[in-house]
Amino acid sequence: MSCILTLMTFIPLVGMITILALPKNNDNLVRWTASVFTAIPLALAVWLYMNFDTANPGLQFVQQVDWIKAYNIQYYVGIDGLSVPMVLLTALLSFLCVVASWGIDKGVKGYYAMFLFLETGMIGVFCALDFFLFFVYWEIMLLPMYFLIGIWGGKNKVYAAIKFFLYTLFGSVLMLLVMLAMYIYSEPHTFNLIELAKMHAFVGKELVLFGWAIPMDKLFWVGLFIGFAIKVPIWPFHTWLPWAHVEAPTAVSVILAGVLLKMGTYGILRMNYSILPDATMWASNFMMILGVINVIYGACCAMAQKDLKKLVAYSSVSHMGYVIMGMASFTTAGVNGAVLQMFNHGTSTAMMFLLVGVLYDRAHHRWIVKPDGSRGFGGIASTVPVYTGYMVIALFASLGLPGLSGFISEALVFLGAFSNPRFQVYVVIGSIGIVLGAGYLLWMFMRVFLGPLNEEYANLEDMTWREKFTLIPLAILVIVLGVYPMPVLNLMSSTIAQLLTLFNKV
Amino acid sequence: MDVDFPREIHDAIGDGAIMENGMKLVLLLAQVMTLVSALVVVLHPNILYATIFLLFSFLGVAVMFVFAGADFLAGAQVIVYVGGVTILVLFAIMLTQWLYEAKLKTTLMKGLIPFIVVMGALGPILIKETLKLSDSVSATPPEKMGEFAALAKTQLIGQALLGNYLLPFEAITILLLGALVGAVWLARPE
Amino acid sequence: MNILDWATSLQAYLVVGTCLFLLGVFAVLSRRNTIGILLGIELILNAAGINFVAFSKFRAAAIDGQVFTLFVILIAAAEAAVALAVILRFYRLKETINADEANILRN
Amino acid sequence: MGSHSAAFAHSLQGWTAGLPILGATPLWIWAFLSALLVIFLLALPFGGIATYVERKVAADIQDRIGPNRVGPIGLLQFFADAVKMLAKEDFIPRGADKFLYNLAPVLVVVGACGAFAVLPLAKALVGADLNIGIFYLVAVTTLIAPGMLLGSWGSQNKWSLLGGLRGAAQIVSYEIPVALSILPVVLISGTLQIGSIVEQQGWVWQGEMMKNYHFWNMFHNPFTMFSVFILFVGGLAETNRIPFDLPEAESELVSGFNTEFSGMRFGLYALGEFCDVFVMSAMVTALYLGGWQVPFLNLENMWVTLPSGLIAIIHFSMFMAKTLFVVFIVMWLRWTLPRLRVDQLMGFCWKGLMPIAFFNVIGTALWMWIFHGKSMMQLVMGQ
Amino acid sequence: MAQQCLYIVLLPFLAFLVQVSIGKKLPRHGDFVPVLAIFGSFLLAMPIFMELVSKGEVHDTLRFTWMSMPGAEAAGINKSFQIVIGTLVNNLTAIMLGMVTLCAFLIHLFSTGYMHGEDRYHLFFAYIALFSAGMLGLVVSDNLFTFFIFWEVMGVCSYSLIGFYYKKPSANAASIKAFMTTRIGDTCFLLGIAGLFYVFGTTNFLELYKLIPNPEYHNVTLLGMPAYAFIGFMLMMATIGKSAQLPLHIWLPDAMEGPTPVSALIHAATMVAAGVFLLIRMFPLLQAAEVVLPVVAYVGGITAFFAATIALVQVDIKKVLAYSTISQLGYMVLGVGVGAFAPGFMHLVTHACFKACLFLASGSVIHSVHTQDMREMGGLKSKMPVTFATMLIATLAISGVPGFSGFVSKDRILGGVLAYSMENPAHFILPILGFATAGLTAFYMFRLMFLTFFGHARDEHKHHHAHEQPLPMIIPLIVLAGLSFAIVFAGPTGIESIDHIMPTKWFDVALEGAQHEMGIVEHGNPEIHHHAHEQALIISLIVAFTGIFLSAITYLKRIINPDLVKKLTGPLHYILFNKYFFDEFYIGVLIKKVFLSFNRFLAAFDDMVVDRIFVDGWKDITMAIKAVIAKFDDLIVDRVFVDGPGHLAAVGGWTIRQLQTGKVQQYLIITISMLALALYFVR
Repeated sequence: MSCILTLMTFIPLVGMITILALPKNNDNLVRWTASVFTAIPLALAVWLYMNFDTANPGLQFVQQVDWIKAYNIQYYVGIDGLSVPMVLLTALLSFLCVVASWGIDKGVKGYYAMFLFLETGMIGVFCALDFFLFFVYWEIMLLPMYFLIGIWGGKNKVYAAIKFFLYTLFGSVLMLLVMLAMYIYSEPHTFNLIELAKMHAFVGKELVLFGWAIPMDKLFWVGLFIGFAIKVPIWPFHTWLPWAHVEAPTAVSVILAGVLLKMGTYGILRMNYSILPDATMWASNFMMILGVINVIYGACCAMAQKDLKKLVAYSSVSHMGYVIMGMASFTTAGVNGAVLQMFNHGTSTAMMFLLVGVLYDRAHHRWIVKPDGSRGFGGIASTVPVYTGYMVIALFASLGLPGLSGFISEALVFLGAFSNPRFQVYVVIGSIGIVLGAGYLLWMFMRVFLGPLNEEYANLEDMTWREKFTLIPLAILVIVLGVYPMPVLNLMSSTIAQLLTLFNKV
Repeated sequence: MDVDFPREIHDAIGDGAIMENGMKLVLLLAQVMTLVSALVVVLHPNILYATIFLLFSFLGVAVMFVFAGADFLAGAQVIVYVGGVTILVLFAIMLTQWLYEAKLKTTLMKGLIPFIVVMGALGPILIKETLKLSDSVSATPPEKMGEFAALAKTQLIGQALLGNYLLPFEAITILLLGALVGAVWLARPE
Repeated sequence: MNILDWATSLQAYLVVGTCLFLLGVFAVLSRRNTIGILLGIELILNAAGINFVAFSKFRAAAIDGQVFTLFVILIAAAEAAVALAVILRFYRLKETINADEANILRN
Repeated sequence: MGSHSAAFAHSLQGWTAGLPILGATPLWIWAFLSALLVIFLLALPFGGIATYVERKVAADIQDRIGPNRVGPIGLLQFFADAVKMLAKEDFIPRGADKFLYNLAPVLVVVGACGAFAVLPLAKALVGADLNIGIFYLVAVTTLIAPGMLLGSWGSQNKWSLLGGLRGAAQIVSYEIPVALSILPVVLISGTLQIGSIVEQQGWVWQGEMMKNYHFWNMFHNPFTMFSVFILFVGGLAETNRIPFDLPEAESELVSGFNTEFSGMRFGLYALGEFCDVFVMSAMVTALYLGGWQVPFLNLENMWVTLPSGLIAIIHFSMFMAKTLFVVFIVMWLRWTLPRLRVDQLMGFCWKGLMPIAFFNVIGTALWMWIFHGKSMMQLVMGQ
Repeated sequence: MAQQCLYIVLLPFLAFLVQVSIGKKLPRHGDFVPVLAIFGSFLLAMPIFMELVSKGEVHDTLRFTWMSMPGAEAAGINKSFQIVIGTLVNNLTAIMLGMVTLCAFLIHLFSTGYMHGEDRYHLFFAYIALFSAGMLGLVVSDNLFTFFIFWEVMGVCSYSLIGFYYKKPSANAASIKAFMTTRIGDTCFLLGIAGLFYVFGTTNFLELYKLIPNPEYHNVTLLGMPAYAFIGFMLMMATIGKSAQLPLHIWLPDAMEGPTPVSALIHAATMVAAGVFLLIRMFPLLQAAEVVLPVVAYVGGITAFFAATIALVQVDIKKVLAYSTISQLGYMVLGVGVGAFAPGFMHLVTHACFKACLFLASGSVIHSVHTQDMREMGGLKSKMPVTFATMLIATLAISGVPGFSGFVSKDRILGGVLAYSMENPAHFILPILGFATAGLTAFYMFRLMFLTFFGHARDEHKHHHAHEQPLPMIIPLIVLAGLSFAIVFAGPTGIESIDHIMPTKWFDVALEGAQHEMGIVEHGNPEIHHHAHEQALIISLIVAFTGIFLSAITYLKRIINPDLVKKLTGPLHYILFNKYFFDEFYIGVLIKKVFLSFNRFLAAFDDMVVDRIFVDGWKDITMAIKAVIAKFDDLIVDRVFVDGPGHLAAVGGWTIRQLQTGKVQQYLIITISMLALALYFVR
């Protein structure tokens, strides 16, 4: 079943076409169809998980077909330990988001079609091993996202969508340039990421630009890094994120935070780390500093937010900082922690966004403190106990409470980064983020859920079964991985060990 | 599939032998009908009649096609022209009173200059050229014509359309679609 | 050569085609009614078709001529539809179908 | 194949070969004669008898007796009608366009009767088994549309004109689903020649021939099962039969396009219409219901050798039985269904039949591709 | 035994799961489930404890790999990384297990009475069950990583229980304050663990005990300082956070917003003591680090003294107890800091018992009179005799009256401190702080007793309704009061039946064993030690009785008018009453003025500068360039270069235009004439 990745990638596309062919007015049919077509990749993902050989650090389920032979472009897909957690996460979140979007009743067909298209792009990005193919999927993803935010978003949706689109496109352009340059300067010309990684073709060469001779690998590294940094987002390229998250509909926020952000870090690991290890080593201090800035800056900004969703958005910025820190540490625990954090942040932040969405569906606003200074909610823990229960799980997972998944990855990141003598100072500074993280989340929790009941929300409806259905799997994952993270760690550790050998030679 | 049209016709053509006189008569009559009807089309002041005679002219051409071994074309000619174009024109005329009543007769002056141009200049030259051409063309050997006649034309046309002529064929389909959509859009009510 | 034999010859086809063409041209030039012009154009297209078919049989003994005639027929159909739509439009604009009135492009 | 093309004309020539004068008569005259024969022996009586049968069927359905005065059980009624028509005054309304008024019925009859030339009445009884048979059939029946249109215009009557316009529009529109439901058959048999299409619908128990024969096209694959109904419904509309009889619509348009016609011209119209019904039914029969094929029997390949004349007669009766059954359904429907509105009619054609017909074409093509052209029957029999 | 520990931890945890999921539907809202579970834990813990008491030593471990990541061992920094976790049963564990399970069980029992009829009754039990699981897990952990995990679990339970009355804004503020403050310590703890991983590659206690003396590790540096010192300070910070030491003590008084059993269990007996327990577990490292211990000692000493001064003037009965807790914890830290880790640990255990008793008794009072303000109590002695008696015993214990447990442990700590300062005279301030605190403790504790139980009723209405509590609340009081006697911990009683169960000085024996296991070497001169202990005994007795005496003449006999004292020491009282303005400084200045303003500034910076200027600014620049180019395009490229030739053509065109009649047929005629002409010539 070597075509499983292709299947997973394109079944949602088939779903999209099917949905477009469905009759216009039967919204429920569209919803069910979309669920089915996201459930299939999920089932395949489970199969994938079962059959993934954790001991093998190399690529698995590889499929390699010539695509455009003249330029040596291949349809080359496969997964290793870096990508398999992401593929699983994508399949899971896509399915849950389809269910979570049940309440959307404006342009249902278009919405789901776009959504499925998005899933194709996402899974494709994680599976692609040809730079060209990767880039194609990367751009494919952009378009449905643009429409999903721009059409089904909130008040400032158009601004947010355009901002997201242009910003990301800017990154893509850099990536494209680097891609082409890599193709040109590799011998033989290739887009194949694995081949490029084996070649070490760019070390010691120089590229003359405007009369300056610039070390080629460092130039490429910076170009790629900015491209991915925008997606992560790494400070100071993060400002699209609050806008996009706040304006996007719930499910899209989930995907945005749960999957799209990870593409940036995944890309850095897949491209910068594998292909340009020397330049990565050269830039590691810089990355670490950015990571620390992300952690603290994001947390501080989150503390000042009055909009619940914006708070969660900035918390994503902060949490992605841990990923960068872990990656930059070059230690077993650090990089494992970073990839695990990618997965765990995907689940916990998805829960947060889903929960915020649930609240927004009921109350039609998300203010912690209303712009006029009055409190937005308050004391709703007594009216919606079940909801509060889920929120507590998500919240504590997010702030890194031991026993829930967020802790494991954060702790691994810190342990790992601290074991590298170069970065100990940064770790100490970065650890402030742990305190701040608890601060803004608990403060939010206090203002929204606790205290005297705001009578306006005395009759808030508690969770429906559909909403519970979307949250229960995530909650289970969060708890199980908090107690015993090996099921996910196992997947990646051998691949990461192999990746790290690159840096020991330096 | 070795047959084409009534055995007698391609027997005659296929063998290269003399065609039965009766059949030749039919062909001649068709040619005459074509031309006479065309003359009416050109000259009849009533546009409705002109259209009807156009129909006969088309039928005459169809018969000529049959005799030239193009039976599929003859069918297409009838379907498209008789069943399509003529009906379309008739519809246009009948549905819109003004078209019928607009009896814009060709005045003498209006007709004179074209007459001079066509009959005086273009006509003689073309006829002369045609005659010269038809003499100069070395006709295909009859046996080859026979072979050709014996071929299954429909199949050949089909193969040609999906083979050598695929691009023009597709172009035509797009043109047709475009033309029809355009026509509908043009003729839409205000 | 008697007239019946002549009727089956290439020349007969070509002459009929030419005459049809000339008649069509004459209709196009002299008709004031735009529908009349349309009819003339159909005659011209038919004339072309006859020539194609004739050469297909007598000169080439190949199918290509017929294929082209098929194309001609199809284009004629499209042309008729568009032309009639244009005439309708023209009438709405000018309240007449006199071809001479279609002179917005003058000077 | 094809050895039987124009077999009838050939056999006529053969039979008369020894006779003076007749023996020297060229083949084309025989062909012409045979065509005339078909028309006069088949079309005219059919037209006449059909009127009678229709009235009888109507009466049965409405629980009445129907024609019963002329001849036994009114059997000679159609003769009386014919006589009445012929004897009637040749009347042309004032203000009518004489040329068109005369031309129109002729076009209709030519269109309807011209189609008889290619109907495969039996294996050895075909007017002209053209290799573009079906195409010819479609082409020649289009003549009916201008006929109706011109007749209605010529009679200078607004009801007639309305009827004629409706009729023409209807025929032109429904021609498309009809043509599209002919296509599956063409796809299956790979020829336009009606003779070979019918030939292929035969049944052979065993032997090498088996793979060329796949029983009735109607049962060839699931799509053709729909196709045959589309062809039938489209044909119904093309022949202006109820529930698609809008051009005549007594209650709205008096009698539609033929209001102003009487006497023999009306007779021609009526004849044309009945012939058209017959042609349509014959088309359904030939294309989908196996034509003259006897189900599950191959008369030419049996344990006893039947005389060719007998085979021809059996084939002919088989064909007629099937065709007339279809005709009967047409009549039956007439007294069962109400008439459609114009917009419903057009909507049904363009939004209902067309997409299904397209679907059938594509479906059949896929079937042919996937199952290598085998019919369901062949698949079931494991051939 | 080590396996037994798993069940000890799991039982309350299962009770938590049961309570959270179906607790509400069970009879009595399921309160019996946690009570029985913790009782089960207690029963399981007892054999371990008894084995320690009888044999003087227990030792057992159970280990399994939790996380493992194969490393790229090619070189340098990338070691394989694995976290091995497990349980460790040694002397300290056994004592803690006995203490914790007993306290927890008693407090669970007490709660069934105290919390009866409260909203979210089942959740309360869920939380304290989870808490018990956390505390027990912490106790049995054999490594710092799981130690930290359970440490945090307790933190979150503490958070939930402080904010149990979540509709009260003050409770919420207190809970978040508690969590955040301890979180600061926790973060340092995590860094300390990270440091341990870096230096030793393990956090297993037993392995650490073996590795720490290895000189190879002494030279490792972290952030420019010796690694041991860094780790030691980080762990000290953890203790400061968790055990509410200066300057992170502010959360503990506020934590009294929670229900009183919670205060007893979490904020007096167990959780806050976990910080000290951490120091004791990691004592070898602290000792090896050298610079850390004095700092620890000063932190403890100062905390003890300052908290005691604050407790002098508080009027809220629970606040007094809270500050007393801080103060006593300060004692323990002080003890550890001066190297007297065994007395420190002993004080931990004794304190747990009598402070739990005090809290429960105060809870009983509060439950009875529905107020926490001591000014509204008084004269409850007769109304609540059992409560009074048990609380008196506990008060005597905390005040350091001989014969009670507090005396033994406190005296030993003070002895250790005195010895320490004798050896290092520079630290003379430490014993002064210690003895002063002892006196203050006696004073304010008896002040509490006098105000609450003696004198006349200051609020008749409340006094009238006061009554003795039901049995489930009384039994724990009695048991805990019983444990407040010195004989339990120290020494021959002379009664054979008891001595049979508890051999002489079982505690000291156990601690010696622990000391040996940790590889702690006794520094200093035993002569001085012995001498110091004698002196300390006398001084502490004097200060304790002085405190009690002063308290009695002030609050019982009213010979000294407390109001007069208050007036006389106006500013001092003001400062003390407002707790040295720590809260005001932290919340009002640091958090609200500095930190939140900084956050707002940063958010505004993010929005206005990073987003508006650096990102959206590109839009403006683009727009400006666009405008210029558009003008250029319009005026020059279009007008001159494009339209110019156009105008030329227009002039020419106008002339030719005259030929145009607009009649298509005329054009055609011309065309065809030309065609004919062409044909004529071409031919």
